[in-house]
Amino acid sequence: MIAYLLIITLVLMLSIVVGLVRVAIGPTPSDRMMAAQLMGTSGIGVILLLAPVVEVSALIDVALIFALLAAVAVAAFTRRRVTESGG
Amino acid sequence: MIATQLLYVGCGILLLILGLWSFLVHPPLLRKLIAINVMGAGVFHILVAIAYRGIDTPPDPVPHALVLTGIVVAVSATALALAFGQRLDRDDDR
Amino acid sequence: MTIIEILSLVLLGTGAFFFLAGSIGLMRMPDRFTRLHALTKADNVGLGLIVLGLMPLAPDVRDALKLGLIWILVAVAGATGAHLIAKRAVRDDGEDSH
Amino acid sequence: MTTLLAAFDLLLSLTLLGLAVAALTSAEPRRGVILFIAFGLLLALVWARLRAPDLALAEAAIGAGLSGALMLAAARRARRRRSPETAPRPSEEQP
Repeated sequence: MIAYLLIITLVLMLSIVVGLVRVAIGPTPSDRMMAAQLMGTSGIGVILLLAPVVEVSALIDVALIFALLAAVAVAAFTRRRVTESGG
Repeated sequence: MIATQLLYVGCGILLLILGLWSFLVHPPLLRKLIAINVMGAGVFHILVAIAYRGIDTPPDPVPHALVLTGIVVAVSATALALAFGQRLDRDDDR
Repeated sequence: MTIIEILSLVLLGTGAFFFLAGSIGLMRMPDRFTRLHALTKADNVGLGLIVLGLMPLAPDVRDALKLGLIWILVAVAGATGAHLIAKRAVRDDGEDSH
Repeated sequence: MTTLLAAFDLLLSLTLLGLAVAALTSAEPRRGVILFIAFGLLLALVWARLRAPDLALAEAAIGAGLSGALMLAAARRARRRRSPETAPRPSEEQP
């Protein structure tokens, strides 16, 4: 069971690496934001899957903070751009 | 367990060296701040790796307390440095 | 291995497949909108299936409810973010214009 | 299982180091800050794996979130100051 969870975790880490490559090569800021969103979601998944592996159930709270932070981050990036393009 | 500790301590040392190099080489204030933060992350990384005691035993709490204090101090120092930088820019413009 | 565990294994595997498909799409799709399409599948369906698969393994009911809350938060944030990104890309304003 | 855990550790460390190099070598300020925020999130992941959920929480909330927001504001200010009378949207985003 634990080994299976670790395999799933490895797949999600692969998805984080893909997001990192997208953030690095761009080409547009939209792509960077999308890749950041994918990295955040995969990070939440990895933390949730690690909770039974290392037997720390408090990790679910950490994932909750990650989810809140992702929402705030996307809103902050987009708001900044709208005000900037307005003037 | 020893192998895991070695891996993460080595990673922390590499982060420390990378941050130091970037701090010495790149002149802009923001890049120096990012470099200092990466250096601090390397130190925290080493401390947390030392506190690790295997996947089924609770870790050592003392380094964790040190790192928790360190994170807060690092954020405060970053904010102070950014405020100083803003003040310097404004005085340059005048 | 009980029937619940097998069910959760299948759900976790399907979720990982959606993440894999989403990241391949993000890498290989030709333009922004198709990439956004691939990303939202990984975000909503992938994490939803993984949360569903982890729920039976949670130690008590409170943790299972927290897992559900996380998924709702991520779904709302993902939908809002995808909408904002797509709106910016449609208007083609700012630095997106190339 | 030990092998899988070791593979996970290795992948996590390599990604963290790659992200650090990318953040430290990017010349454009805002991209560097975004990469630094991602670096903080991955650092929180490492600490979650090393059984330190309190540190992961603090790092994600204030290490990546708060100082990232402060640095983003500073990067925006620096950009506006560098080109005040040219185009209102300087396109320096060429990779």
